[in-house]
Amino acid sequence: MELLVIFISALLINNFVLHYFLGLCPFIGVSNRLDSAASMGMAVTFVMTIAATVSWLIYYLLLVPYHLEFLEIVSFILVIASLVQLVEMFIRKVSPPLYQALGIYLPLITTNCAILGVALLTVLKGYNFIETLVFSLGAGLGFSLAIIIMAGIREELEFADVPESLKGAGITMITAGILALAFMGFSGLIK
Amino acid sequence: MSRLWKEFIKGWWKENPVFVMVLGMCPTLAVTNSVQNAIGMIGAVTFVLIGSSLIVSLIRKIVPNQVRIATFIVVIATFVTMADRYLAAYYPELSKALGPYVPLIVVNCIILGRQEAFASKNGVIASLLDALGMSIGFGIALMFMSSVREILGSGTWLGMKVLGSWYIPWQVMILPAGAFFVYGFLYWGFRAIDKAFTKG
Amino acid sequence: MKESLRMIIVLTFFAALSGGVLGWFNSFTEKRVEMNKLKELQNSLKAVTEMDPKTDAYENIVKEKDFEIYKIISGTQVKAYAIVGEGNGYQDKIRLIFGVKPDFSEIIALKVLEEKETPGLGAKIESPDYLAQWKGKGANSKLELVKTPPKTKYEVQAISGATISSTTVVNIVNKSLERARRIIKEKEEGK
Amino acid sequence: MSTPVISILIMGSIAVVFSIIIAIAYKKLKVEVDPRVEEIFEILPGANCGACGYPGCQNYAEAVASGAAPPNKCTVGGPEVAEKIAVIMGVEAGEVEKKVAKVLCIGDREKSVWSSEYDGPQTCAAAHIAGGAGKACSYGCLGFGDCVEACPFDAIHMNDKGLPVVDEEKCTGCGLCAEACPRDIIVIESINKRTYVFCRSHDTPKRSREVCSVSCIACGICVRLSPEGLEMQDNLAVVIDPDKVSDQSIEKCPTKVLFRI
Repeated sequence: MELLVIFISALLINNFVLHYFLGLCPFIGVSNRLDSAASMGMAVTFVMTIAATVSWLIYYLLLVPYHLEFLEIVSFILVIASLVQLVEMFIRKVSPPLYQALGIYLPLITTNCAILGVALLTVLKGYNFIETLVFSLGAGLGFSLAIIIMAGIREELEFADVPESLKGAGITMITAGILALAFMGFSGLIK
Repeated sequence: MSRLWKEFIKGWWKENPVFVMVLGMCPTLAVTNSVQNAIGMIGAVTFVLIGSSLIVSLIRKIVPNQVRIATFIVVIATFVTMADRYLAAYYPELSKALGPYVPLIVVNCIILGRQEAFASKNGVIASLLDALGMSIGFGIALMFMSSVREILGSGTWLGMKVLGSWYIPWQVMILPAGAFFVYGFLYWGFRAIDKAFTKG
Repeated sequence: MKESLRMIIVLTFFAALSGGVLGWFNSFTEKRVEMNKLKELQNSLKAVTEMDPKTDAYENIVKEKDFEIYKIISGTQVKAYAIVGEGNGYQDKIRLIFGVKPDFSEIIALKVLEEKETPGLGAKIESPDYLAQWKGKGANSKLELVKTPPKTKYEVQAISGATISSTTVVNIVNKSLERARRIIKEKEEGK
Repeated sequence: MSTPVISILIMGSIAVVFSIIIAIAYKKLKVEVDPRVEEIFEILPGANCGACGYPGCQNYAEAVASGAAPPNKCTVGGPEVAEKIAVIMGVEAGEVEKKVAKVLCIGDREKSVWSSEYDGPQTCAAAHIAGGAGKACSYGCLGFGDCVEACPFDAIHMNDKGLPVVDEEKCTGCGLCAEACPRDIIVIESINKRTYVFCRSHDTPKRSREVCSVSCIACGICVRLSPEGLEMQDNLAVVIDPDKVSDQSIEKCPTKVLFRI
């Protein structure tokens, strides 16, 4: 039950993009085409889950025993940066089709704040290992959901008569605001 | 001299990191619900940007290419941790309000972007001026965002009442959705003014 | 080979340097951080149990992620218990602390430690008006949520427009009180 | 041990472990990247237009290096690039025919019939969704110039009668304009193919006659006169083999939409 609450909360109520504002750079950058948005969402979910679980292990197995909690930022980011590079090499070797689909997005992910954000939040919220796994999966899927919805809207928005200066990030953000309002309707679900 | 001056002021408007380059969105939106939070964030970002620009421009020649990003990010993370610890020790309230967004300065694209694009290619003085200019640009944008949001959302500015008791706070403005709206409209205004100027 | 070696050495050097700098830096700030934490706890205890930090001592009896009990001792006498509990609100977790008289007859006061409810609605659980009604509520039986001004000391008035947040607060208090009563009773019998 | 010392050790060891793993992975997992990929990529124009059938120049370079693609697929770069790639690959460059865009509609403002007013968003895509921009023909050019916008090479422009005109000198045949056109009136064909039916209407003969004075009304005369050069496809005559289209066919076309340029 508790796990379901964590999952729903990360997916809908406290959606990473629309509530925590994490991962906005790719959210704006890769949301103009539906298919690339879907690939980006998949890549982020994948890396997020791995990064969060590995960070959890580092934090509780290495840092806590020696009271080095203050090293969390440095060690997490080091782990994430290395991990993304490893994953990229690994996928490239093992599954070229998957690399074709996700690979070009992977370098973008290192600096995606959603990844580091999920690792830091699991520590802040004091989740255990299983909870961390569920939370990061929910957060990743939440990111995918938001970016895919956004891409769907933006594809239609192309035909709208938007004022010249508002085009691009401006109209995307206002649309995201409306989306955030809509997502507020999910509040109370975890009750 | 004029070149250095140019590096310094370009971040204020022409290459404003927030409204022109659309970088560092997370803190711009997340911590601008009050002016106080915004000031805390500006301080932290300025410190990290200047500190890491200094170090990166010093070490740029000895770092091999494959681990360039990893090394830079470690340098940045070190400064971020220092800022984070400092806030936790001396401004616990602020540190709590900013939550995970201080650690997240590490992946703020403004910082890594500046190191990659500028500090790793330029000398110490130019890098410092660039960092300072970018911080000011970031600061301008954050002050705009947070002022609008706090005044409309709570009727106060930096905690001081500016709108009388007749004003019913427009609470959406301090909610996440409000951040998106305010950014969208400020972006619109910024671009429209910029256009008018370039034409004139 | 030479290249990879150089890569390893540079990265390790900077990581270790960063560890050293941060360890050194942390030794300055750590004490302040600890002190802040302590002060915060003391302030909370003071607010909910009327503890006088100069003369009274406190002891932590139970410490779990979502549940804590503190015993406030004045001289040799137990002056009050302070209980920390949490539950899912409308948007995210609500965490609160409240003090009860040692015989569990009444609640002394209640304070919200963490909430992210909707400003203007659910967030009113932090307003002095709402918190004031908690003073003197019965602690020896289940509390009930009502929509009209309370008639007995076992009734708590909900905030209009924020039923979920109000319900959560009452539920947390009920749940934690029940547990605390049981634990304290066991402890006393154990003696 | 003091905290700083442990910090140094921990951070150092994390870094050592990960950098060694990466260094090993770098060796073990290294996908033999053909040095030729780099070389080919350098030569390609880098427009990432996708005309070659690959998502971008990088992908095409990889495909060529692995032998999966012939060196002459880059229409943007033309024979020059194909030649250079072929030198790298050590094979003869195939004959690259320059391809260009052709606009298959001549129903300009004067020749087509207008049935309504339109003042929605001024793009072809939007007008197409709304059912047209007032032009009665539901197959013809909408005239808002989405193709002009799409062209990265400044090779297509609207003329004063509201039809796009291709500058064959500048056109690289990348096909972005054809993709942008919601009505599919632009085709990418060899520059040497000069004979077309300049209409894409599949309307019934009666309807075609009503909405435009220069449409294919599917009378079938041209097909009958040169059965090997043309074919009737769903109320529209289409040139199959330009060499087998007789002069007679062109002369006899009642609406004059079949001609040579």
